[in-house]
Amino acid sequence: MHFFQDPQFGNRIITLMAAFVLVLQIAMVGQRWLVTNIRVFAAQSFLLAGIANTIAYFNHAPHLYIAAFLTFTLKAVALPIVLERLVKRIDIGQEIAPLVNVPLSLLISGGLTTVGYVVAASFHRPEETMSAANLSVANLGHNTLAVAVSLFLIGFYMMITRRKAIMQVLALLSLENGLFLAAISLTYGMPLIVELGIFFDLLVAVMVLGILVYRIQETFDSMDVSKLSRLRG
Amino acid sequence: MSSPLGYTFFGGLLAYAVGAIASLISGRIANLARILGCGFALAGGLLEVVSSGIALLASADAHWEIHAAVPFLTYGFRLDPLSAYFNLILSLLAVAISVYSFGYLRPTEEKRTAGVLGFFYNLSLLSLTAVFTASNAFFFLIAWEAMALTAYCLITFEHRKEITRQAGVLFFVMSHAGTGCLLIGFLLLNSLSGSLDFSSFAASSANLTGSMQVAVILLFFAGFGVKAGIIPLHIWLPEAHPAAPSHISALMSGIVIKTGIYGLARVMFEFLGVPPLWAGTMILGFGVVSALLGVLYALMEHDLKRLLAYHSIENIGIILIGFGASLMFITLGHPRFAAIALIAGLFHTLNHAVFKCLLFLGAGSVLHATHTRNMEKLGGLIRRMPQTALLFLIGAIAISGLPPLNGFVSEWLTYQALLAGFGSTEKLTRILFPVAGSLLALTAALAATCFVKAFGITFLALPRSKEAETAHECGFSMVAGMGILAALCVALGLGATWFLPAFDGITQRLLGVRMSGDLVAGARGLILTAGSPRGGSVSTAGIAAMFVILSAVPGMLWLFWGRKGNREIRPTWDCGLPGLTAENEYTAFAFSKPLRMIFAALYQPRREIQAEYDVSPYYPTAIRFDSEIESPFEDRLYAPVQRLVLKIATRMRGIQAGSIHAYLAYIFVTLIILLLFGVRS
Amino acid sequence: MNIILATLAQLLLFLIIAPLVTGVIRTMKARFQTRRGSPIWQPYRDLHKLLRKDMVIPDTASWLFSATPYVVFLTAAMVGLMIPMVAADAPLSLFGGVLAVVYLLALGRFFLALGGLDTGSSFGGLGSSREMTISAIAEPAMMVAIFTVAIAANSTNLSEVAKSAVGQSWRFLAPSQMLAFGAMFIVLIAETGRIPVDNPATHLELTMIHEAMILEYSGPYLALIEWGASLKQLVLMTLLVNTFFPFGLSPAWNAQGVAIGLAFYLIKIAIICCLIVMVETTNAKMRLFRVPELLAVAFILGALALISTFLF
Amino acid sequence: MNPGIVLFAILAIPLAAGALSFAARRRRTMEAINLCAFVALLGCAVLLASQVLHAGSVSMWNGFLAADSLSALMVLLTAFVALACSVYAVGYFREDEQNHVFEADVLGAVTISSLRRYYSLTPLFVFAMLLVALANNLGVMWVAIEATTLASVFLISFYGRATSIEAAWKYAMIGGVGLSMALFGTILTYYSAHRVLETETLAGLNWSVLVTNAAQFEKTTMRLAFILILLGYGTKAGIAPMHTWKPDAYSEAPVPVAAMLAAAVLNCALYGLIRFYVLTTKCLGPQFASQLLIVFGLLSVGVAVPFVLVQRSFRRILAYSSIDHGGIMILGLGFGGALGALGMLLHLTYHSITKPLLFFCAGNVEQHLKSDLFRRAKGGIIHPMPVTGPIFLMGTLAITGTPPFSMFQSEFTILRAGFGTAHLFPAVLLIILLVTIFIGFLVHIAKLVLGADPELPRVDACRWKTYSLIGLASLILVLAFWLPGPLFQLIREAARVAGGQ
Repeated sequence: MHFFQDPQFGNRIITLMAAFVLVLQIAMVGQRWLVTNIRVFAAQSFLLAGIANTIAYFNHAPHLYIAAFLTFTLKAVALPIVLERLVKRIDIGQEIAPLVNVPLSLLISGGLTTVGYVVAASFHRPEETMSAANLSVANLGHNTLAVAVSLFLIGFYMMITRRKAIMQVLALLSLENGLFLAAISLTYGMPLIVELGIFFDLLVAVMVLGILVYRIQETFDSMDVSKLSRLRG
Repeated sequence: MSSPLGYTFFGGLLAYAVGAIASLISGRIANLARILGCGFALAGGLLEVVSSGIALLASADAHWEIHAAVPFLTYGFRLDPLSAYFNLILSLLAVAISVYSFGYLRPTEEKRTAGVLGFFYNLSLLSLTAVFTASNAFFFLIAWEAMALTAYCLITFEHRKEITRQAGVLFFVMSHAGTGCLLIGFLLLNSLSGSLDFSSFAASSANLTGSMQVAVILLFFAGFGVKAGIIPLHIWLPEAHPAAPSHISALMSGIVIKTGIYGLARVMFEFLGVPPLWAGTMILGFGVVSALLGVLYALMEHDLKRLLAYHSIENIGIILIGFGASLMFITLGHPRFAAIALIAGLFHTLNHAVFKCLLFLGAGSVLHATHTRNMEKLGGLIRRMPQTALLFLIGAIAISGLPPLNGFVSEWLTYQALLAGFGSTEKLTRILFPVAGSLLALTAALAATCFVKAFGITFLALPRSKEAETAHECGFSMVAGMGILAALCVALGLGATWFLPAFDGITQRLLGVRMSGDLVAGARGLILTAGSPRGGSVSTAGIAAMFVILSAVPGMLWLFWGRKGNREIRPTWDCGLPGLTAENEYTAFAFSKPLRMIFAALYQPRREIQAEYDVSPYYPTAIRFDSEIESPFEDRLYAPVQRLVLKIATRMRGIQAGSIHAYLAYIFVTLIILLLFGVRS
Repeated sequence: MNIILATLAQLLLFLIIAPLVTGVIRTMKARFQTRRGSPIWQPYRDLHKLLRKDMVIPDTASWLFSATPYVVFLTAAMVGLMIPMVAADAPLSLFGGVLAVVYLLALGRFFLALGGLDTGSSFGGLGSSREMTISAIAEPAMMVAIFTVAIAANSTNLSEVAKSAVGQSWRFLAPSQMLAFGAMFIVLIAETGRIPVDNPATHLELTMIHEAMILEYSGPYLALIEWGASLKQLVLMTLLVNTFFPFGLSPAWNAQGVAIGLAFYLIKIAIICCLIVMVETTNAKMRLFRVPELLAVAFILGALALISTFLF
Repeated sequence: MNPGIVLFAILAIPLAAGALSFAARRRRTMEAINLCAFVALLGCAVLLASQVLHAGSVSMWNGFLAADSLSALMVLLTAFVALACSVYAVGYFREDEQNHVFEADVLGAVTISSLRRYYSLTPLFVFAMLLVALANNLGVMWVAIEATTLASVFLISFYGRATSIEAAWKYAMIGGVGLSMALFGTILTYYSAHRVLETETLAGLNWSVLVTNAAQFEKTTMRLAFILILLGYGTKAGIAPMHTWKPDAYSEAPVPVAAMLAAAVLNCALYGLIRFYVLTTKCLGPQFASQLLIVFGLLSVGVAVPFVLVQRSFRRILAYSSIDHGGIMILGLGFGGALGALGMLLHLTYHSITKPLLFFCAGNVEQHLKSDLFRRAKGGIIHPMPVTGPIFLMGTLAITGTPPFSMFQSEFTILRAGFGTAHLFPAVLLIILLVTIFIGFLVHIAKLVLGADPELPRVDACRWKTYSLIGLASLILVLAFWLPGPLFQLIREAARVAGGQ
């Protein structure tokens, strides 16, 4: 069972999972169905928890385990259930019509990924950390930063193109995922209390947005956000 | 604070402040508020007259600093000769207007507003004194805008009327734009000299050169020009002054526009070191244009107060001719001529303040008695308001620059300065002086025409309306207020030579030369000369004396040749028509008809005649005539700019069009741009 | 003591010669129109008649109506004392130079216009409106001419101007002086209301300018105004004559010098009268709104005079 | 009693007030709880300020909560604004009740539940703002700012109209995105500090720790971090182009909430920005940060101009005024130097006092006219509302920086800093924009306040509203001539901290 201790293996696993997370994100951009999107988000959060565990395992950073556990319970399980129940209760049309057609969105997500890599590459060089010589445990998983930045940018872009309120909330959450990935990849997570604070805020934010989405549905009897444009000037 | 100068000066300020608060508190009891407000203003004015008189004669340079509890602000007061001179003008007017407003404010329809009017009146006097005596830029700007604020509140005092509100907003907007220019100018000087104090600006004036000097000159000219009402920046003046209550429009026309002149004098003569030639030429040019266009537009007015407001623009033009000539002489290196021109400008500032205030108070009494300002409805008031008519006539003679009153003396000095200017340089610019002189003569003659119209149509012959018929003479205090100013006109006219030493302190400080010695000649110093021994001279006192002596001649002729015939009072010859009525009289519109024909190119007069008839067009039952002249500055300069700005603003409002996607897109694009910008270096 | 005597002398001379000049011009004009015309001392008889007649004052008029004749007469008389007539230094030249002369005449005109308006009839208004307009337009031309003269003598004191000419021989032939003389002559015609600008002899409502203002005056008041008008006319002629052709002025106020000066003065005035009469008889009266063009010509002449001072 | 207790008290009071008013039954008790809580809070804030003035800085729980002069100033201003708003809120909601603003107002049931929502959420809102000022840890500060957003979302959608939900949604969404950028910036700062400090504990992100060795941080990361922080906290402060939520939120929220948003939340966002600005200038030198701040400052003032010139609602014109003042403060910080920071903090203080007054006047006029559109008001408000009218005009003159009032003094200091550090063009452009904004404001408000008597029923303003109005107006007049010594010393200390000494 020696390979469990080998950092090289750890690094491979983390990069693989990060790649999957990015693929899921782009899938969310391309995806038209609401419920499927929620499940894709859940999968993404699950993978994130996995990355956090592996880094925690290799770096013996106990507080990261707690962060991973929280991500798993909150974002992989609780939120998707809440959102799906909300979608069922409002039983809005599953199908959503994005502002920009899907192929163009995918193209733009590709562009944003390159921007993410340019930004990530500017301040820390993943290739020297990758070379076997100085592959120390400390800088494990640095190449996931590029994924984190592109996750952030694509999440932001998704918020702009989506019409449905719930989809905007999902986009915001995927954006938060990007941030969490950046945190664990750069500094093995923020100090514990800050992590707890961030998670608490996330929870409250989702509850608040949920209530607001419900109120929008009630007053505008549609989830379409572009109807919200009476305040001008 | 210790010297008598300090006591009187700060005593005056205190009196204004107490007057403001007292009249506000006693707002409910109208009479008490009126008496307190005007009483304290009068006391303050008298104290200020004393303090500035002392400062002027002793040409002291008293300086007081009070550190305010507000960061970076020190209430610095300085009574150097220039500030003392303008403070003297202010306090003289304050005394006269306060006496006048005792009677004028009595029957205000709304009792409770007399207190508020007194409050703002005293505050404006306080801020005006602060503007003239402030010694650092920060305090000056605060006093400057406080003056604009109180003036705005006074202009829009009768804010029920739409035109008053519009006039007030136009005034405050243009004055604030002017303050913006001043702010930039002062900050430029501050960044050059390091401190905000005026003395430091003056000290570092030597190294103010090149583009910084050009910027400073243009900024201060624009900033102070707006307040002084120089032609392109004047459009607020004919709207704002008539809208204010009469004693306030007297204060505004008399002294508030003089703050612009004070500012120009302070900056151009003290902070600029040696001014470039184009600066003096620019000011001279604007002065001539303002004078000529001011009087030309005044001629076309039938509203008494608008006519007087346009005349303020004309007289500001004359003052600027004096200042412009003086600046050019400084550049050309003739300090003596510069001193004459400066004395001419400053003396005309005092004269204009006095007779314009007198005329506005006169117009106020007419408005007070007849409730109308339209000259076409007045007439025959000389019988019903004899004192007001006499005082208004004195003012009219003074403003038209006719001997022996004060207007003539300052215009005579301006002519002498321009005359000296021709010989003082070889450059082509010397042709500018005599041309300016001839245009000044045209302006003075047109002013005389305008005031013949104003006085003749308003006061002489038959009343043209019922209000004019039932007019009655105004109260004693109003006549007394005007009387003080008329007496000043005569005193300054006849005793001009005794008043000249007052300018020595100023010319010594600004130009380093004392001129009163060689400007005054003759036995009891009654003859005013133009500086050079064989140059021209004039003696208003002599002229007045000769008037008295020569009046014996017609008496003798009548005795020697004629006999004591009796005189009868008969109706005027009416070409056989059944008796003359008010309709036969000449109207103000008709009086200015010849000039409208001659200057048609400027006025672009537009007339419209509609005749209604029932049988045939040759037998009209009613004819309606309407004519108006074009106001080029409003229509061609300000209105298009305003329309353009509002059009751009309406189009730019599109960025807040309600769609959340657009809002997020703005942030997203900014993020991408900044990330790439942050990464590249 | 000498000043008072000189003032009295000059005043008397002015009072006497003024009506005479009007009479001479009137008779000369008649002769040019092959009429006999009235004798040259007719104005004295008119004045004498007027001074003895009763006076009618309009009921709408105020104290201003009665004050105007005195002001008109006195300003004209005083201006006369400021101008060198027979002797080089005029008695009151210290009290006022050429600017004071111009503005004193303006004061007289100011009161005359107000007097016209005071009567309440439309003729008075018509007259004062036109009078003030024309004099306003004439002002810049006169001022430019005065500037030319004052610059040449670098003083506005008329006695100094006259004295300064003594040194420069044939100064009056200088182009600037001639152009200035032309300008001043046109202004003289406009100011005294001579034919091309205004017809002094007419009572036809549409054309009269000066007459319209004094329509309502009668008796001694009319005498004073008429005398003042002729005084003003003589003053302007003297101003014209003695500033551009100042020879023959006696340096001091002694009997002998005054006599020679008077002789020269009468000749010069006679020449000017001929010039005026020539102009009057050869021209018809202009339409009112053509007069500004005439005065614009005067202004251009004056401006050319000014420019030529430093060109030649 | 160690000085830390004050910090605890400051945070505990609002929490307790929130809980109590949640449990309270009657409106009168809720009002009383809120009023007493905020009065006590202001007392503690003053106490904290005096302690900080003497001891330099106060901290508790080994540095978790720390207050230096900058945060003491923020706490003081937040407490003052909260108190003023709560005094006004009493009168405001009573009049709302009379106007039956709450739909389906059956037996007062709905009203009480809405009021309970307001009176319990507001203390939480204030608690979050105080935590921002007191949190030494930048991560905790971020959490606190996020908390302010969440607490205020339901306050904005208080009336439940379609437009207020729209405003709340935009506020939540744009705020969420902005704060996520800010979180990313905090992470990057932590990363660049982490490489130097190598500590895993909470102190790794404490500002007091970071500021001491900011010089060794990694350059590019700090540049990206500052950009993200500027965009993030800029969104909360309403800096252009992230300002789009502000006009909607301010015109739809109840007036006391709008006043708190305009005055207090702007302060907290700028406080966060100053903290990171200090770190960045220590690490990269002033040139980079001030360049960005000047560009964004001018952009904000510029964006406000067209909306002030052509505006239909007087609530929205106030929103654009606070965008404009946010821009001016950013410019003050950008100009830098000793005067720049001092001018900015002076402006911050005066703005936090003047802006609520304007909102209260606008609130009174809106409640009286039943609409906030200029069109609907035929002018002459001064006749039916003799107290609100003149104060509204005076407030307008104060907020647009007309000299006798104090806002001009701070703007003058900022401009002097601009001219001093040779930023000639931005300073001159700022003056031109300020003059244009003054023109827009004067034209609109003068037309609203002055004019003929519109025969509206004379308003019998409730005592509370008039107290808050006259209290604030007199304070502004006093401030024009006298700034209390200790307050100015506190501001000078805070300026020294913000200036980076």
